[in-house]
Amino acid sequence: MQLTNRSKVVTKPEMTFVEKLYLPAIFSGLGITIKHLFKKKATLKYPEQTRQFAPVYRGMHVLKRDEQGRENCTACGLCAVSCPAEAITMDAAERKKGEEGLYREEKYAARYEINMLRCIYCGLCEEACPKDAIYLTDRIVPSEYSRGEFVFGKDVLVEKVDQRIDVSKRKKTYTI
Amino acid sequence: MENTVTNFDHTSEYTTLNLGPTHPATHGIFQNILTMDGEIIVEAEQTCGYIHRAFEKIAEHRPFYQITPLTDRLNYCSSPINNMGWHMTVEKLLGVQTPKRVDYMRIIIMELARIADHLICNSVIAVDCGALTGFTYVFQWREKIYDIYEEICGARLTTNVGRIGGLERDFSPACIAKIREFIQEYPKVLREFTSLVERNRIFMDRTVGVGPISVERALHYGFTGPNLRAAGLDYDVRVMNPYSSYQDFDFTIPVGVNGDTYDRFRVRQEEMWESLKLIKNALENLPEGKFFAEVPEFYLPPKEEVYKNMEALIWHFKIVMGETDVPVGEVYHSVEGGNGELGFYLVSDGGRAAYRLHFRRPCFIYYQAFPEMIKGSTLSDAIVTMSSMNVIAGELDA
Amino acid sequence: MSEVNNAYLLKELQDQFAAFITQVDEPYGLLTIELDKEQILPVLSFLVKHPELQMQFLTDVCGMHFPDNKGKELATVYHVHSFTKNIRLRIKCYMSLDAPQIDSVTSLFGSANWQERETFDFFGIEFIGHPNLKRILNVDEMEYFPMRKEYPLEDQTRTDKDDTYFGR
Amino acid sequence: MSSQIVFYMLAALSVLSALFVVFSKSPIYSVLWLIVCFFSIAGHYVMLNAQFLAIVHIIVYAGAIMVLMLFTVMLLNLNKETEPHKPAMLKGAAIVTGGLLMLVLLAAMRSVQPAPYVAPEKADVGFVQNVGMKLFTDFLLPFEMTSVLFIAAMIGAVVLAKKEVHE
Amino acid sequence: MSNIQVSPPPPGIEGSGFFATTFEKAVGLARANSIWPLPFATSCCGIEFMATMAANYDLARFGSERISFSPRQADLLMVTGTIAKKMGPVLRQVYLQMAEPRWVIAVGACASSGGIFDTYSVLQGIDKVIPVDVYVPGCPPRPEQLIDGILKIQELVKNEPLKRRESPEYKALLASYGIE
Amino acid sequence: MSIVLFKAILVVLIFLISLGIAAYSTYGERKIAAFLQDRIGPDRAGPFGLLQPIADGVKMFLKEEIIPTVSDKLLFIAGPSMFMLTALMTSAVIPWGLPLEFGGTVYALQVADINIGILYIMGVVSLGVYGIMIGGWASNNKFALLGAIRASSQMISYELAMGMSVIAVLLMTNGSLSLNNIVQSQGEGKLYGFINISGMNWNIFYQPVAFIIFLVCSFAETNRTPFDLPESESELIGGFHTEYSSMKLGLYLFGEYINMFISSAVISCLFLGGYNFPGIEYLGTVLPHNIVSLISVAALFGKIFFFIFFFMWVRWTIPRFRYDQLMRLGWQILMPLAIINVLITGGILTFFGN
Amino acid sequence: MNTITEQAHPQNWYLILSTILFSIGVMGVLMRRNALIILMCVELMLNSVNLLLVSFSAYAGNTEGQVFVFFIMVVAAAEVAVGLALLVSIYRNLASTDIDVLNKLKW
Repeated sequence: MQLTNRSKVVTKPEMTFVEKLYLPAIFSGLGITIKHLFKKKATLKYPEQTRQFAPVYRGMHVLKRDEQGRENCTACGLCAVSCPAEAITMDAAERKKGEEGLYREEKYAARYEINMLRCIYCGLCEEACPKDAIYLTDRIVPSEYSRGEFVFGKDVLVEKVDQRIDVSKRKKTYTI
Repeated sequence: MENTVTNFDHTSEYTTLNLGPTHPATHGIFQNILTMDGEIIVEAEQTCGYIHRAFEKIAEHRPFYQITPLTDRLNYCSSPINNMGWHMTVEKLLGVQTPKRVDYMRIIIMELARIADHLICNSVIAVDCGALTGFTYVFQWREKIYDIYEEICGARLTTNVGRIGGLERDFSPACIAKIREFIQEYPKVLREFTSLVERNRIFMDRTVGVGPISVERALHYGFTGPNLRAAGLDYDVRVMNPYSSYQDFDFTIPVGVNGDTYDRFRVRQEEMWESLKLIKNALENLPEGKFFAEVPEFYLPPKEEVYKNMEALIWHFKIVMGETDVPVGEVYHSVEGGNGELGFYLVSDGGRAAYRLHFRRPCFIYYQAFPEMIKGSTLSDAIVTMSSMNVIAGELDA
Repeated sequence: MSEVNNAYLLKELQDQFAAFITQVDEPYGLLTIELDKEQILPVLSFLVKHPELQMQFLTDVCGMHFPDNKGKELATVYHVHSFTKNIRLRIKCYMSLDAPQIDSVTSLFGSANWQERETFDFFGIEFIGHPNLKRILNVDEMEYFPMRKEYPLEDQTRTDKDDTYFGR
Repeated sequence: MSSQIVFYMLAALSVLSALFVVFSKSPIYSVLWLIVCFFSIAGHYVMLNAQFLAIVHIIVYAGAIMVLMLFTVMLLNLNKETEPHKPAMLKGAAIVTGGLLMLVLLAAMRSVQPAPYVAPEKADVGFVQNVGMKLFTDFLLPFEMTSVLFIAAMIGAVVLAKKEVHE
Repeated sequence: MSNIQVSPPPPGIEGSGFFATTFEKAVGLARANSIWPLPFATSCCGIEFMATMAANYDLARFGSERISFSPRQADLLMVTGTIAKKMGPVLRQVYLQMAEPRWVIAVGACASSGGIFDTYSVLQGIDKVIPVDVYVPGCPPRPEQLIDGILKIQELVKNEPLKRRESPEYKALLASYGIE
Repeated sequence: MSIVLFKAILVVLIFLISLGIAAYSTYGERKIAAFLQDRIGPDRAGPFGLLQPIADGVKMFLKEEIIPTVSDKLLFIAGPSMFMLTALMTSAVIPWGLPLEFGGTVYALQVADINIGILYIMGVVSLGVYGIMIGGWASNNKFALLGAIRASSQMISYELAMGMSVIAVLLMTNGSLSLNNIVQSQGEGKLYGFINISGMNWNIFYQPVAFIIFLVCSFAETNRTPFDLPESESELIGGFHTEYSSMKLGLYLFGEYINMFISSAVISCLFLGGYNFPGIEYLGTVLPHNIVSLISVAALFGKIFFFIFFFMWVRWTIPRFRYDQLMRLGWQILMPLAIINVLITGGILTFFGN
Repeated sequence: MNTITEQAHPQNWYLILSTILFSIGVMGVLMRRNALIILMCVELMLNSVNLLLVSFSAYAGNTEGQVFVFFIMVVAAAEVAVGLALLVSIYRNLASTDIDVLNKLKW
């Protein structure tokens, strides 16, 4: 049965006499493998060498601060809503007087936790964030011995004032 | 492997062998209970559901855009195809027309995924035949595909690439360079892999005539994709019901004759070449334009707009919260997945989540034919047949 | 010979089974009919044997649950496809929750076997004449049909999640 | 003197292992004990200057025949549980009969005066060359006959073991 | 055995964890460099495990390329992928069949916590049925993360006292999972 | 130094060398596999991963021994022991080099120069299957049993072709079954009667077919790819050693490498002139005898290492056979080929003389 | 090994040993019901005869005895092959190797 005129039979199960002899194919195979013996190895010696990830790589999250070092997050909860794994939990709090240097908006996340074991690093929270606050980075989340250590709080997630994480390359460009 | 105690039924000379759920050849988890007469399989019965994750139930509770990560995990060897299939289903429901550029980019991504999928399948056939080295050669190039994905979307395997209405970002120059490098270099590797196994008599003896299925039986069992084409029927969703501008491209559909393992292997090999051609064509003819369709109800506005523009912010909130209006209706859309016709049957009641979403998983449907295909052959044949059918547990159980 | 399209298909079906087709629709170009559930086997075998249509490929079988649709709570949806004419048809058969029974189509399509088992597993729709109707994806001991709308999605045994934060 | 000790040890081993063959509960142990017994007999052969025969004995018996036996035991999965047993009375009777036979034979042997030891003409009686020479000159016809026997046995075995196709 | 009297250790520093003797260190080092994994590959993470085995990341460097599918021979159970409730007992069975000392690594979100699949059919973390030594996050984790996990396990193996597997704490841990 | 003491030292030395080579073959296997596959292989245990075998050994020794409750305990332990025993026994008749000479006494570098050396090897090899069969059966596991059955039938079948191919070689060497004689005869005379390179009169030049058959059969006898059906990972998990853990598994794995070592040695002795190397006579005239002996030992080991490498090289290149194809190859191709080879060799020797 | 030693013990010893082995074989044949073990006992009996023949050959200083052993081995091998084939086919039909089950000529 033929449905289109674009089909082409590609299989040829009959063997020629030479192919039936086993040895030619075996020797050509041996030739290929021995060539690889002398080739440069493809292996990355991981813990010693590391690899540049793509700038858009979706690794561990970061909660950004703005230029003045204030937290961007306003605890709107969009990231938590958009998370298919329901890994983000947060408690919002009103910014008090005198905290303007800490939080950019009037509301902020008093508690912001991501369960890194639940997280599937899909990047939807990053997309959902209307406040330029949460980004995934090209850092990888280290493995741990116990399950409890994977609930990352603000102490880990919020970037340090003196150790900014550059996410400029992940920002989308909408060149039209 | 479970501790299988030899208990012979003395009334018959058959033994029962549990292949799986964690047998090395099952590549994923499903079980085959084989009734064997020595090395010959007399009867086989499969059990699946060992990684049933209730996709369809989850889909009823999540907004549309959150289904994409789920589809990643269907056939995880070629997740982008699933992603795209899902996006196109929703676009069909919404009546969105995507720009050509999106279509072409999607084709590039999907065909890369097809190569990755077939590559795993074929190298695993070789591994199950005992030739392990070819696997490592081609896997280096699968790694390159991963690199390309990483450049496109930021993940390697479970890509979550694309959005409803387009792609989430444009191809970066680095990405295009990587694709070009791939097109350039990959043929060499594929040729090397081919010459390592394809015409080797040991390999051919292991695969020719093994696990054959006729077109009639294949159709009866709902085969699609490379496995059906290996049986000789040139059914390809890309040609029959073109989606994503596949009609713009000319490519041949490789078909087999006997539907045996060797034919499946060959068809997949050739499809990789065709995919390569498609990628090349699509990349050369990549039109200029936007990488998303004009659907403010579904495609997130640019971030800069959101920060500044109130209207964009409202749309943004609505989309993320899943509060935009969705037409009521039902739609079936299928794409040519790595293993065959991957269908999405979506019933929408206008709510934020699908009322019902059913995945037509090709693996799940054609794996039923396995007992018939291996009856009377040896254990080794069964294993090679299984890997050549490319049963992906994630897709099997959903 | 008229061109094979949805209209032709519908006409052919109406000629034979007009009394049993309760509703006809064409969402997104795919002819959809609602069929009396008793007639599923005759209709499908008619389609398979039809010389012109040759709808020999059963694409998909799935179940559906409409808890508010009294008397027609459950549905089985069939997608059939004719490769030669490249035309698809969707058939829906509704049934009540009290008697969720429908004829099995395994005699026509081998591919229906597992799909019907899956539907049984998810919705509890019993397929009469199915060779081996038992649960396929879930554990055999499961006592309910998880895809019905009244059952929750979430696992209740998890420890690292607090539902109060996810008010869904 | 040392050769006597060796003889005693080998003899004890062969008798004991032979007894184990008969009295083992599980067939697989019987097979293994028989292999031990064959090894001890091969040891006797070596002591009797028949090295070639000893090694052939090992190759043929231990290497082929007993592997076949073991193979059958495994294939049929004969083990302790499936081992049929005769009633104790019959067993006793068998032991008595065997014992009596042994007594009679031993009594008969006692009076036998074997020919005195003759030193062989050549020192290497048991070596390949001599056995081969004998085999291919004086015993050529019987030797060829054995090959016919072998063929017959092979064909017979294949025919017997081949499964009838039940139609 | 002999008439050598074993003098009691000085008070306060007895117990597992202390007294990692040189011998123990050597053994730990040897074990750490010869971890044979049993890839309990169920889904996506399994593919990433394959990638880790393949040329680009080469798990062999850590002495772990001899993957042994027989649980008897494996040292490390790598649960890579979703474990459904149907699979739970099988996983447990495999764990029981492994010979001591054995380690378990839960690779990826699904194995560690159920991940995205908070559903009726998925086990919410394999630590519900077997004890887990190392969790590797990610869905699926990249090979780098997998190797990190293996390195973590190696660290654990290196510092494990020989007696740990006979200690009451360990027995109690197993007992809490209803093993033995 | 008495001969007995020397022999004792030699035996111990050979055992140690066998074990050492087997241990480092595992390392070699992993490294070679890695290199053939564009990988690096073990490199973190010691410099270049050289301590890898030691790490494996220590780990295995200290791993828990599991004897399945349903298995036959005695046989379960006997299996690997027998496998190891038979693997080590073969080395007794291999001439490792030219004899050494100390103070006028000649010390042959061979444990026992028995006049039926080849037959001895065949005999011991044929016993090798017991270890696998018993182990596989005692495990009481279906995969193990299948592996054991495959192993036994495969080894019996290939022994025949192997023996037949050896016969052709034996015809070449005036019918002596002593390995020492066979090796010596390859060091004398001219190649094809006219090429005069001392120590190059190797059997491989006269018996290429027998060489290939023997090589293939030794692959089968050592259960290496493409004949590794008894333990094929993708089909039988571990085959006959599926249920084994700790050092009992170690014995099986070790035994396999020792088998490989020994069969490489046998191949070298039978076909590649053993310890002979080109120019051996010339070196004998310029260097002290004992030095030449040591060089000859090195030559033999060089050949052995090449074959071990070859074994590994093939393993990482070729797919494996199916059970019935393996049987067909053994009985329908190799067997007739070997017989025809014997007939042709015999005919040539009869009609054209030596 | 190349030196032949004067046989240190009289040939009677071999006679007695062979007799004992033979009797054990007979006993086994009579005692056991498993056809396979009976076959093995027959092998044992054949081997006791072999031993005797070799000893005669050694003590008489000629090779004929060994040649006969050779023939006996051939016969034994043939016997085992056919015997086991029979056994397997019997087992297939009766699922037993008990000779008492074989008391009927047809099944």
